[in-house]
Amino acid sequence: MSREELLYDGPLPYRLVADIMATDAAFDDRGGVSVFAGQVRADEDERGKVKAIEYSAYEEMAGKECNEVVEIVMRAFPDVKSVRVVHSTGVVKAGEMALLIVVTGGHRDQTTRACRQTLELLKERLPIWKREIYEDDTHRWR
Amino acid sequence: MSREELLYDGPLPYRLVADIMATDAAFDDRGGVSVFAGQVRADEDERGKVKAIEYSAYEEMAGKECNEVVEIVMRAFPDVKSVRVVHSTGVVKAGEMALLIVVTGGHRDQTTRACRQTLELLKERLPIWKREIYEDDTHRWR
Amino acid sequence: MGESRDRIRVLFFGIIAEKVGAKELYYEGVADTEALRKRVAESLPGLEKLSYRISVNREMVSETLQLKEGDEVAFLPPFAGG
Amino acid sequence: MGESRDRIRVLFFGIIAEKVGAKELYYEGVADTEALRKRVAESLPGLEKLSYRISVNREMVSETLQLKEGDEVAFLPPFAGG
Repeated sequence: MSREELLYDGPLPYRLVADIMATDAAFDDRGGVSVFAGQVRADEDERGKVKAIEYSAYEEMAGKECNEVVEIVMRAFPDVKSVRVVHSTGVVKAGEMALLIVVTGGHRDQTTRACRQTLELLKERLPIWKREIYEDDTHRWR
Repeated sequence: MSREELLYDGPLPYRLVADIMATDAAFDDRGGVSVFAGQVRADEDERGKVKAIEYSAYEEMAGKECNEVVEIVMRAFPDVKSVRVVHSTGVVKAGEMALLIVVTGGHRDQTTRACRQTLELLKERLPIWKREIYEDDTHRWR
Repeated sequence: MGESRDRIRVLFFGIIAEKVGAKELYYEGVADTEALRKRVAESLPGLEKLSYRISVNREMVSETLQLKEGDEVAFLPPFAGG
Repeated sequence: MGESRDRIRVLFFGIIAEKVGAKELYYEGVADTEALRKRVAESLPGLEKLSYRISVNREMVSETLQLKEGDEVAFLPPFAGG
């Protein structure tokens, strides 16, 4: 998985899910496809409401870490046939998609667990940062 | 969820995933979307390879059972905001999608677990049957 | 229990529909689900060897239930959706 | 340890980039990651209060590592992707 595939400028369009499934899942050995999409939530605190998040990445390292995560997951779940990850950089508004994981495999048990494990490992390991932008245009690093 | 929403004649197109996400997930309180797609696998046994499955349903009861499953899941996972289920009837070829579950909610933990629980409950409770069609056009009920 | 004149709608699914040769039949003179099982078995020898459950008006039933005019009974092989 | 003349490329991310006021700087005369931390702290008072890790050539490091010409060091605040 190259860094071009991992990072995407701006919010991820929903049709990307369909496009990736058409590419990765349309094979006769794929009984299950598990997907997770992470979206920006308009959380509220004392400062007001989050209207967007600006993501920045250490691009070269993110690509390497993502490759390693995919390798770990595919070793742990031999029934899994593919793991695809796409993450936004730049500004993503509340209600929009910023992360997409698509796992295909033979059976539901491993695709479901592999999708969750991919998500948790990416959260630990992807060198990506977010700056929450509030409705009053102030911001906060998370 | 009406029976019209649950059952779909033929293989589910991948764009349906994008369409449902655009309808159910594009809200600023949805931090997570978990999807499971079940597909027909070309399993092989002594009789040869499965080339398609023909699904039939007790339509009215399937709608009722699906509604109950969604209610159970939404009660169990209060962070979940929507659960959508679509299941094929009729002939679906190997490599094509026959079941789609889309769960939206605030956070990843509950959408992930709710999606899996929906899947397991549907397998137990949906009055749907499948007839495997082999490459030599013989069939077997499952 | 006397013979009932009530008309009961009976649905068959999956392998049972195939073996009965019908998806839907109407029965009269069946007072309860146990009597219905026996009547269906007359047209489908070997029914008792098939694995199936029964629903009445779209609810699964496990014990014998009285049947009345307008009831919808279904013979359900093991589910295989998903 | 003597002063090194090797040029080290240093990348800053997230809140550290904002506070340093740069995403990328070159340093000379830093023999190892510990010396580099001190040099960066000169232009960013309070660095030691920020939570961060260091990578060298895109690998996380936890102990002090010698630096040489062409190395790429990055100051990484806690990750927040996903």
